[in-house]
Amino acid sequence: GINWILLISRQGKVRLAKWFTTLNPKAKAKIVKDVTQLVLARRTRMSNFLEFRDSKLVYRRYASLFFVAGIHQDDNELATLEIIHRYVEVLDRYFGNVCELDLIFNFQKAYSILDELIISGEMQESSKKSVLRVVSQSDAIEDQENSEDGLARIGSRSG
Amino acid sequence: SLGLSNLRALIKAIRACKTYAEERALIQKESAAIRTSFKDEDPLLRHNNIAKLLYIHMLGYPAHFGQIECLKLVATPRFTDKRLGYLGVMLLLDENTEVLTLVTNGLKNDMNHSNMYVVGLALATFGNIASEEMARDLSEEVERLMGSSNTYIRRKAAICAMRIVRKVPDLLENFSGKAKALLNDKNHGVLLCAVTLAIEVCKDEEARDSFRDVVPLLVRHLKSLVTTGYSPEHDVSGITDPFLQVKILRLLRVLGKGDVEASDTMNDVLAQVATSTEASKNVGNAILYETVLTILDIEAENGLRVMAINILGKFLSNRDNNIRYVALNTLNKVVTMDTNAVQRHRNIILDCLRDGDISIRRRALELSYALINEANVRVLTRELLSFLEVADNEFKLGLTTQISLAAEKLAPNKRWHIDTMLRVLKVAGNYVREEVLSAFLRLTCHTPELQTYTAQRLYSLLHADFSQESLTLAAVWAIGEFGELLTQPGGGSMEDEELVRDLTPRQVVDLISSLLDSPYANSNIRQWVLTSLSKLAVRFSSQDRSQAERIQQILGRYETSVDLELQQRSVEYDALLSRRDIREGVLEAMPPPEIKTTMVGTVSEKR
Amino acid sequence: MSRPRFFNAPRKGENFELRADLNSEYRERRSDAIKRVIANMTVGKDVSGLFPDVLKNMQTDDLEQKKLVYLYLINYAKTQPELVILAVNTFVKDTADPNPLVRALAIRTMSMLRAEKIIDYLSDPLERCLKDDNPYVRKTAAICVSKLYDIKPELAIEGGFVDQLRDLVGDSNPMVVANAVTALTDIHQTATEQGLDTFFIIDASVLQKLLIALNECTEWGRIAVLSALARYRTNDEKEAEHICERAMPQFQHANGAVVLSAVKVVLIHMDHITKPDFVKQLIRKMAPPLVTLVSAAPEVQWVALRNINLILQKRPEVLSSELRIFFCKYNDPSYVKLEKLEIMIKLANERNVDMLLSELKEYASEVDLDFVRKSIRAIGQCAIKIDAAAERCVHVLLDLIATKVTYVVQEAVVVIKNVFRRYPSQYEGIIPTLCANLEELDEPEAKASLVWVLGEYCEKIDNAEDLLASFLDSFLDEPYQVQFQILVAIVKLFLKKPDGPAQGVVQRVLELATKEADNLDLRDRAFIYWRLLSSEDSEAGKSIVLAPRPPISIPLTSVSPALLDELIGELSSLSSAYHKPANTFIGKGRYGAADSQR
Amino acid sequence: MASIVAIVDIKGKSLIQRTFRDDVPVAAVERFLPQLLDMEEEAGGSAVAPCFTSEGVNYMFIRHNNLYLVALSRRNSNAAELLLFLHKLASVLEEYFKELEEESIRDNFVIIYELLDEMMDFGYPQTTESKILQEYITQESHKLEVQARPPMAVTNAVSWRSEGIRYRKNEVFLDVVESVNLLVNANGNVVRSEILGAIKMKCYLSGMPELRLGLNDKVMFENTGRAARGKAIEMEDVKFHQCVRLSRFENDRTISFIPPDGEFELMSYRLSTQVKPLIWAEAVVERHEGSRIEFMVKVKAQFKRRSTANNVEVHVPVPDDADSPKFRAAVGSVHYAPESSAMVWKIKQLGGGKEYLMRAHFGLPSVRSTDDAIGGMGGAERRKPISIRFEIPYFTVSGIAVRYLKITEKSGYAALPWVRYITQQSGTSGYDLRTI
Repeated sequence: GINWILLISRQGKVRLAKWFTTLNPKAKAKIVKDVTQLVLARRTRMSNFLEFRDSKLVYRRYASLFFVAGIHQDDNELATLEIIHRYVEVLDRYFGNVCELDLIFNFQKAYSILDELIISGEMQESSKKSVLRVVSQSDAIEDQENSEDGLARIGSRSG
Repeated sequence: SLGLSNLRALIKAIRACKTYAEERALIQKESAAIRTSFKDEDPLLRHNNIAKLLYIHMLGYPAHFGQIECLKLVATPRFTDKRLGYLGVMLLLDENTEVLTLVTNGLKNDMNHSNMYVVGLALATFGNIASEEMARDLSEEVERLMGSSNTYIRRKAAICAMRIVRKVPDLLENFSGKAKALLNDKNHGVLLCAVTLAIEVCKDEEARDSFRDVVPLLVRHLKSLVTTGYSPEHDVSGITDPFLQVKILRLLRVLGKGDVEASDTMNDVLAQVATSTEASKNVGNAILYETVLTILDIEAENGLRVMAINILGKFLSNRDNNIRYVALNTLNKVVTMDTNAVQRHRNIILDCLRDGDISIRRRALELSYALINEANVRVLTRELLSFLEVADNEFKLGLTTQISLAAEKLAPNKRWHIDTMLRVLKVAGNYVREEVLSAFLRLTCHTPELQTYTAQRLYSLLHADFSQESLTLAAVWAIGEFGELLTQPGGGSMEDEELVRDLTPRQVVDLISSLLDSPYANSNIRQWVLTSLSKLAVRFSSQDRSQAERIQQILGRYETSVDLELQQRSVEYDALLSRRDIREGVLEAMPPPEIKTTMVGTVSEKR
Repeated sequence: MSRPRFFNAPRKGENFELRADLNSEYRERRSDAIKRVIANMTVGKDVSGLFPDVLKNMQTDDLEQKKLVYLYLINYAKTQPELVILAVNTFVKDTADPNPLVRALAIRTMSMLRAEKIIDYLSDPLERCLKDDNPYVRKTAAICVSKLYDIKPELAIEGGFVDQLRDLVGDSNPMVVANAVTALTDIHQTATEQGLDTFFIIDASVLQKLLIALNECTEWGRIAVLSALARYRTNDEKEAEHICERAMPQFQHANGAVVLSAVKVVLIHMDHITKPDFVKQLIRKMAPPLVTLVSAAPEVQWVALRNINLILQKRPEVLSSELRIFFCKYNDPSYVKLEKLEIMIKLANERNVDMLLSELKEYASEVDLDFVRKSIRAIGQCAIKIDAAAERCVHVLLDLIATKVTYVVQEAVVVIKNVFRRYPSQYEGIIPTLCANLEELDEPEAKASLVWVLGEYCEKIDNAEDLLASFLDSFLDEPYQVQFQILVAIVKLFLKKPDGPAQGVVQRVLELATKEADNLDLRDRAFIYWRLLSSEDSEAGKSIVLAPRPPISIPLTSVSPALLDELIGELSSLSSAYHKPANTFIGKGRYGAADSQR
Repeated sequence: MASIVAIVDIKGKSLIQRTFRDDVPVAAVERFLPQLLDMEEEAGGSAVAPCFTSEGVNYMFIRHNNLYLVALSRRNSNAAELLLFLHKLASVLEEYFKELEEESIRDNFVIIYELLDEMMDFGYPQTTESKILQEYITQESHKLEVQARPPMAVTNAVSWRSEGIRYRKNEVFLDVVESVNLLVNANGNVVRSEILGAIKMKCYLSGMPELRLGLNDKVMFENTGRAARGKAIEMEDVKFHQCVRLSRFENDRTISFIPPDGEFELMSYRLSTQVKPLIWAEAVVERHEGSRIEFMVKVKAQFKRRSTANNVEVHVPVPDDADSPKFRAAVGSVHYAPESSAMVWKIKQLGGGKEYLMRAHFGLPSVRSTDDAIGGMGGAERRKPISIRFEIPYFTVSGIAVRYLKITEKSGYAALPWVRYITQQSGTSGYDLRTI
């Protein structure tokens, strides 16, 4: 299974961090720091895998972002690359030509999509379409609530 | 200060910061405003504040003060608030957080919610952060949801069941039947989750046996995935649902391991996957790789095994570093079973030691250790020794250990063994385990015919370089024990130019005592030196009596030392050397230690 | 606002575009292209393929552009030596340009190219530039000689350049003198590294020139001159005095490195001065500038503190009344705090120890673990150093043990054990307090310390046998320093109480250490005890193992006297900051008998 | 001696670097930060010393905002010199671009290369006076019709002043600025105190003027055997701008110099005398874990009644996660400064001998941070001292006085010197009162 997923920009900023194993804040910060350091130093044409403490890193760069997954020692690295790619495909479809800025300003959406793809470090749905469908239906409920609410709020709080 | 109006404004403001200090100040001010605003208990502001706080948290700043507020969001009837609230709960809480217990009840309610997306949020939250206690409390809920008619809920519940089994193994029985049943599900997503759950369940031996009868079902699933034509919903580069294929292969591996019958049942399908999967893209290789791992693990037929190893051979000569990495990684598992198959690729593997990618180097190194045998020990040791000189520091300790273990086991003769160890000490004397150092000294004790040679070599190596600690310790001990061999006339008849002959006791004592003041001296080295010098006082007593007095003087320097052991040795040895009646007997040659195989445990290199 | 940006993501065929622009007929476009090339170079992209195109832009009146082309050449000359030759003519021409800035730039760059082929063309222009009317050109050319020596020493010597450099030490312009000294010192170092004789002997006449230049140079020039003065060897007391007198005013310089260099000169030449009053005066004058360095930027402060530590080892009287200045500030970086602690201990005496103790107690409750530990250790050092303060120190240590904070307790145990060894039989009353914390100890040194206490005072501790025997089950897993203490402690126990259960315990420890343990040094120790205990002379063991141990003392120096002198001579350098001889960290880092006998 | 000088960002990426000697490979710059981080981790996260060696390469570095300025060398280099050079480089770049940060480096790489080329040659520092550099390395150099030439000053004995400067009105302003470096224990004992002073000048003088400054310097009075009129002060250590003739000062304590043009710091001095804190503050703190924290802060002006302190700021540390601040002050205004985990009590004017009280109330979150919980001996804020900033015009603690400033120039003009005295306690000079 996957222990954690990090999205790190080329400038070393965290754009998403999802932890599937229980770690204290210090340990998380340390992983973020070390992984950033390691991944940013990698050159093209090197493998997409790094051994990291007792686990492995599988990473892939998409434009200005590194998508990094920390996985168990005996997990399938090549298949993990596919999972990462699947996440990117869904993001791309959802935002339409996704770029780093989309993920920055809509970070909750990036998390929501990930939650529909992976729970507890395991992939739960292999159909792109189905993931997109549930996310956009959830969005639709929100939109509706917000517009109802907006009307109510205008009524109650003028000025 | 009131803080920034909304998330967007906050993100913009953060992005406008030019320096880290500026960003930090902005965020600390904003966090304070959020904290203060929380105290107002305004539900309208809460959503906004949590959204900002979660962004702040993602950048690595504290957000513990938002935990309770997330719970409040979750408790509202609005989906929008619940969605953000659960996101916050997943990000700010984990199974060790105190307030987690306050979440359980809300989760239970939401698992029974009429809106499937609310149920989905509750399940995702449970699946990601449930503690043992929460897993027990909500086990029944999850079990029930596994039978939901909604595939969205069913698959999520299956993953949640996996978490329960992981956290509370004694609840396994409640789920194994359900898990088996779900393996018949028609929905890919549900099936994927069911296989995942089954893999977890099958970690238990009893459960595993009871699952063997699903092998034919799994084989059918797999076969149908391999043979179906293009299916748009699950296609990845021409392959149907590789994610599911990989998962099924993994479950087959668990079930085939150690069971001939199950293995036989999957033989054909594995062969089919291995031959028909397209290997030009990563996704195909991912499946091939999983297949190879399964074949290697189960009780596979010989032909199938050969097929697997051939796939790895092809991987190894692939130009893509990812594939080569995977091959090296897997060959490490094969090498113990089938060394010859791996030996064939020795040159490629050794070339990988010099690859630009540390991941490749690391795997190749591991593999080359396993390749050493009687026939190639000289060649491979030479390779590894020359690699040692350029290797990354993190590899050195492993390298010296492995070289010395191989030498111990396979040395063609003792001279070669000693020379190999001397070279290890010379090049990487700071990266040598204690066990390896002891083994070398034991070897020296048991090789009387080469003691003069060894002592001379150590003398000249030490003379040239004080900086390598293990070399220093080895030399200090060996010279202390065999010092007289260095000074006896015609001590050895070696042709080697590096050898030092015709040394005087004074010179030997000079060298050893100069270590006490060397910039590399530490407590450990000084302790060894004091014992060594005391032994030398006795070893040289017939040749040069004055050395004993000189050594007593040197010992005296440490009689007021703050270092416990140094003071004790100094005082003791000084007193002992003054007792001419007994000193020879007490310090005479030490009985050679028992010869034994070096055990390299988890002990660190320096204690 | 549209500022030109050069760091956008790489576009396909960027080099192709750049090449076209570099060859453009428009001046603006060419100059912009060069900037983009340099921008690419800055971020580490390979733009060496554009060499011929960049080269074409070398001949220009635009000084900025010329500089960029030169910069490019320096970077790629090594990989494209045959192309560099195409630049030679322009270089040579530029070294005769009417503008001194261009002349200097050309000679400076030309000597940086390090291409064998270019060097042969360097001689004439360098010769000219060393004699240039303009001091800016001369000072630049002076440094070029050391660059030349670095590439082709024989040309530098046989071409007479090193000689010319020596002449420049007498130049009328101080900046030229400083650079000539700098260059000669650099050559001297390179030659020494190669085992050659020096080309820069500082004799009395050079000395005069240096002393004259000293007051007129820039701050950096002064450092060069002072370092040369530190190398000057004299046995003449008058001359030594004179040098000190001339160096002393530099104590007032605002640049801390100038101050440290001046301190170095004075410390070295002071050794030849026998007049006690004069020495006293030098030391008195040295203190205030050293104290001021303690308020410098933290990085500089660190070097200063490391140096002060050495100076105190050589001349303990220098800062004897300046303890307070080393008190730690809340926001001092950790590395500064730790150095200050070391120095405080050196300065502790009967008069200031009370103040120091209250300060150390304050530190012991900070959050920085390392700092807390060292502070507690410092309290122990006070106790050992100053008899009169021992009792107060022990009280503070007991207070710390009472906090029950594990790492504080462990450190305190380590320290109290040393107090026992300094003042035998004075504080035995607190042994029970220590033993009460036995379970808490997991750090090797603390554990070893307590085991030592058990062995040393076993006759006063009722269940010493049981306590010591309890360590034997895990003996083989203990760190070495604990193993050694268990061994000695049990042997002592047996010698003091031979008739009880000790006999079995000692037998077991000796067997473990000789048969089971891996460490040959431990094995030797055990055999030595075994042989002693089985000696015919039944008192032999007692007379040796229990031989009286004198009270411990803290050494005044942390390095050997020879090394201390070497390091004082290197003040303000890395080796003086590390307290290690240079050979241990430069080159291959090998350091053998030959180095230690130097 | 430095082989490479580089500016590296906090992620370890080199923003710009210049090789001065080729004995250190450029790749060594990339290895800088990973090694530094390793060492910091070994040190339990504390900052590590500014020099270290790895694989035969010596690294010397300073931290500036979120940048590292690094010098690399293979020799046993002069560490103090290079660290100071890096500081100097940082200040020159700041004078050129106002802010020294990632963006300004990227936008100005051409000029930074030019500056590095002038400031260092073959690894040895050269011209580092930013005023002089600005005369021939300018941001608009390509627009100059005439090619720049090296200013005489670069190589002159007077390397800090150009010739031919003209002013219609010749004036000099002298500011005598003092601050106290003070540390007081919680029990009120002064642990350390020293006076740090500086004389700053603004010089608007034509030609090449010769200046001579007279102070009430006790040593000078003693040397010359003259009796001091009024109080004389004993400066423990004096540091001069490089324009001052040090040997003259050593001989007869005369401060004589040809000044740079414009603003500069002529000298700084230090006196270590026992000073009673000019302003005293203490805080009584009551903490109710999980709900609130209350402070009572007292401030007292302990200087003479005829003086007044302006812009007094008392910074009192508060917990990192405090909220809902409420203040009640007898005088001035208080605000919460979460960016420094403190509250700041500002008093515009505080008369000598006056004493005031302020009460503050903060909320605390019900959930404690897990980082705090592992702190061991309580939160870090507990050890943080109260710090105070203020100015007292027309007053110096030391009693230093400018007796005269003589200005002679060959054209013989008359110039007026203006002198001001002030005691100024800024954020950077330490005025710390430890808390319990």
